[in-house]
Amino acid sequence: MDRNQMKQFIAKRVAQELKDGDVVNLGIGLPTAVANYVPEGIEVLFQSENGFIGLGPAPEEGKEDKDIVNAGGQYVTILPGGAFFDSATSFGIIRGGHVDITVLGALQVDEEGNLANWMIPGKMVPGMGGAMDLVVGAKKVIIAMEHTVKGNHKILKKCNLPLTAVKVVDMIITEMGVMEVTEGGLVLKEINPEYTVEQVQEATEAQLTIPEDLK
Amino acid sequence: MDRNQMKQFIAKRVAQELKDGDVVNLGIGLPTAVANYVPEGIEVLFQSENGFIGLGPAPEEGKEDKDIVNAGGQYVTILPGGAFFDSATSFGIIRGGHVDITVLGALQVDEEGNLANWMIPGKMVPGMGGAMDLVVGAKKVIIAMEHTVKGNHKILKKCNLPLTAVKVVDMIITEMGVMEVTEGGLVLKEINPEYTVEQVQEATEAQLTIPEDLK
Amino acid sequence: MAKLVSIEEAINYIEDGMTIMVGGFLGCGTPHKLVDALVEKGVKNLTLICNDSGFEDFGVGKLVVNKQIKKLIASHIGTNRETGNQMNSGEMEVQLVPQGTLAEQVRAGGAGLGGFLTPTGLGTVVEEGKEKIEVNGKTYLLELPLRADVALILGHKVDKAGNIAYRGATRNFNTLMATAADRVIVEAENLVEVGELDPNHVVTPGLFVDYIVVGGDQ
Amino acid sequence: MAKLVSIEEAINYIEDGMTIMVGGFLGCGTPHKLVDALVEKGVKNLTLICNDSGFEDFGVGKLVVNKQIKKLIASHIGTNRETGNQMNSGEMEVQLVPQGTLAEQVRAGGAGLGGFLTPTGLGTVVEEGKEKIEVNGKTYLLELPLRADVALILGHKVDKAGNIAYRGATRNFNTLMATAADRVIVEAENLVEVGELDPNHVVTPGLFVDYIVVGGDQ
Repeated sequence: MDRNQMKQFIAKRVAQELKDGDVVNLGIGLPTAVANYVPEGIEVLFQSENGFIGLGPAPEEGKEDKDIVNAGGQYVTILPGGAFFDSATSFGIIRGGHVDITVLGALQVDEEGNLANWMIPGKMVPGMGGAMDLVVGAKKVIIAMEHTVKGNHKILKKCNLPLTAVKVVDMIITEMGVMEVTEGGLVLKEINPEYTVEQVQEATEAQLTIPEDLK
Repeated sequence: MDRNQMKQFIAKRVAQELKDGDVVNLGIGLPTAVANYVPEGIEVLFQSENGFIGLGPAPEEGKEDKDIVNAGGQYVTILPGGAFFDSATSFGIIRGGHVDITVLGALQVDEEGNLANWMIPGKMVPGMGGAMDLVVGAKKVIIAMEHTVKGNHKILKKCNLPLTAVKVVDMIITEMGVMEVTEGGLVLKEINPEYTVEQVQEATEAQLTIPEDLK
Repeated sequence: MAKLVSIEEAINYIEDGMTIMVGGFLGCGTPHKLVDALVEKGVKNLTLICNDSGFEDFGVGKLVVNKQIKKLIASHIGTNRETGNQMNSGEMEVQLVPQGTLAEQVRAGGAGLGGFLTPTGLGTVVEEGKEKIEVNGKTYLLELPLRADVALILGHKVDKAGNIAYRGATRNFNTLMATAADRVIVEAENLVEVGELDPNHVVTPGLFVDYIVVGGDQ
Repeated sequence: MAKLVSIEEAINYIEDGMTIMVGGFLGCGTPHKLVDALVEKGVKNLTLICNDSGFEDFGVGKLVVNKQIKKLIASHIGTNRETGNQMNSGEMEVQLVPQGTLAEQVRAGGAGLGGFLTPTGLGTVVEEGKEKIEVNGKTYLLELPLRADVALILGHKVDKAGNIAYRGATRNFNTLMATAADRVIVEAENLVEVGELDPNHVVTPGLFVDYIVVGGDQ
């Protein structure tokens, strides 16, 4: 798989987690692609934290509306049945537990479910935007990312970058497999048959528990 | 003056305090009558804490609208340029200092500007409704009431009924005159020429300061 | 995702001992048909959170008269003599809350806030048992969020996805309560198709709503 | 009461060293004509409260590029390289705030609240210097309100009494900032007569607005 295929592979697997009626917030980048793979027969509502629910696909060329953009500033559309609101309402929805699933990328995530995805000291400080609220407020937090970065571990025993939040991650989905964060650490629930358990463990600093029913 | 004339007299005097552009909230009862005496050339916006600004007069008979009532539950109207909102917004307006003047009745008020107007233990407990927020949030709090009740003092050295709020009253307007609450206690700013200073003081438990420029 | 159900099915989600919120202000904006159905069903020992206790024969006051309320949390009870009677006799517990604080408590409950600081009620009986916090030299009361098992609200135009547009002064606590209960039931004065409401005019997004019942004119 | 003024007059209310709020989210809903006029006027040492710092050539980012900002309070600065540069060089102080917290801080500033408790930011650098308060066994951060001297906001339809109806995703911080500044200036994409806006569709009541400027299409 090249990197683009990898991203689509991950996004597709994340989409399997969506249930009918879910309110879903997708982060910028890879997570945005999840919207392309919503399983048939499943209807979900995408929330855009800059102020609406019912986020639809990008508009046709020439039909862009300056007042309808997503949280990344890109032109999007609103579907019938959608609604606009202000930022306090938007984060009331997020913090108040009304978002069922949020899907975000990560710089690091660890076996306790801690997440670091908003800054690298001295290097990159884009700011946390809505991420800190999203991971604290959403009922289920899925991290969707490539398993390693330039050969370095991203799934750690303990994050060493500034945290986005403490003990919030529920699930990590990468090109190698699906991991769940449990009281006892990370459990490898599914593995991509292109890899061996040993390869996945080697690419992971945290100790993975391998259940008998590994798929 | 009979009691009804007295009320109109007080309401009329309160209305002299309104300035062009003021946002005003009137309590139930006597204060409601203030709306009938807004001086010519002055435009004020009346707020109804149950959820709108631009409160207009009672509708013609047969034109009542079940969805447009005031905080006392009576049918009213909304004027052009008005707006509806929910209770959190309504009290954001009130608590946030966006109401210029509130006019309320009182059971007791004292020389420190303390106010009691929401319950008589063991007797009458209607509840505070929006009064506690109004007197804390409005820029100017005017108490409009009859000077005494059945011959008993209402303007006291110290309130002895459960308080609505502490040190919030700016002005007291009765049929006898206009009193301002100052650091040094109550100052009688205006007197109704039908009464003598001695009569007003006698009807008032708190000590009144009589300024040289008493009108 | 909002589901269209009968009033009977909706009311079945309310059981003895639950905490419920009911929208409305002296009956204006109250979901009267849901209240009537609740009176008919007769569940007891409810904790009721509402702006006021309505009138004896109008609004949530009927629930008080029917002795279904164990505890009432409201800002005003002066228009329903039966509330005062049951409070004085000890039959019903009544907690009186400043209206702005009550609105903000419900909002906080729906918005995932742990509480808020308000100057309202300082130096009065309202402060009893509450933490005082000083910020920049000013003292505030720490007020805590409120949530309910079920919220009953009224919408003027409701689409089949649960989006709500209100009319007039009926929003009051309805918009707030829609966010702060495990189950939210809206009584629709007018049920419309998805897409009929302008997304700029929706006040309560359908994501908050669990059940829609058709109320019709009141 | 809202007053119709020229952009020049409106901008004259902003002076060196003031704290200003500007609505918008990556430029969507930003009052661009007011921002341009502020760039032209060139007042300095401003504290800017905004969701983000826009782009170098779009939105409030222009104020950063023009070195008018002494301190920035925002949730996201990743789309404007100049913000990072000035932050790293120490020319500009940047305070990064979680977006939901920032929204709520502005709301609290406008609603007379002394602060609020949020779980967001716990266990991160965001909690530094802040009071932690436990409520029902859960820990929260106490976050304080924000206010400004002047707020610059954008309205889609604004009547001459200052009532505002927004369009699309442009509400974002505009509705909140309208409540939280000593002077509120709205740039009207479309100015309409009093009475043309349905009172059910007004989102920001005119009582919050001090000055209206005619912005026209952007």
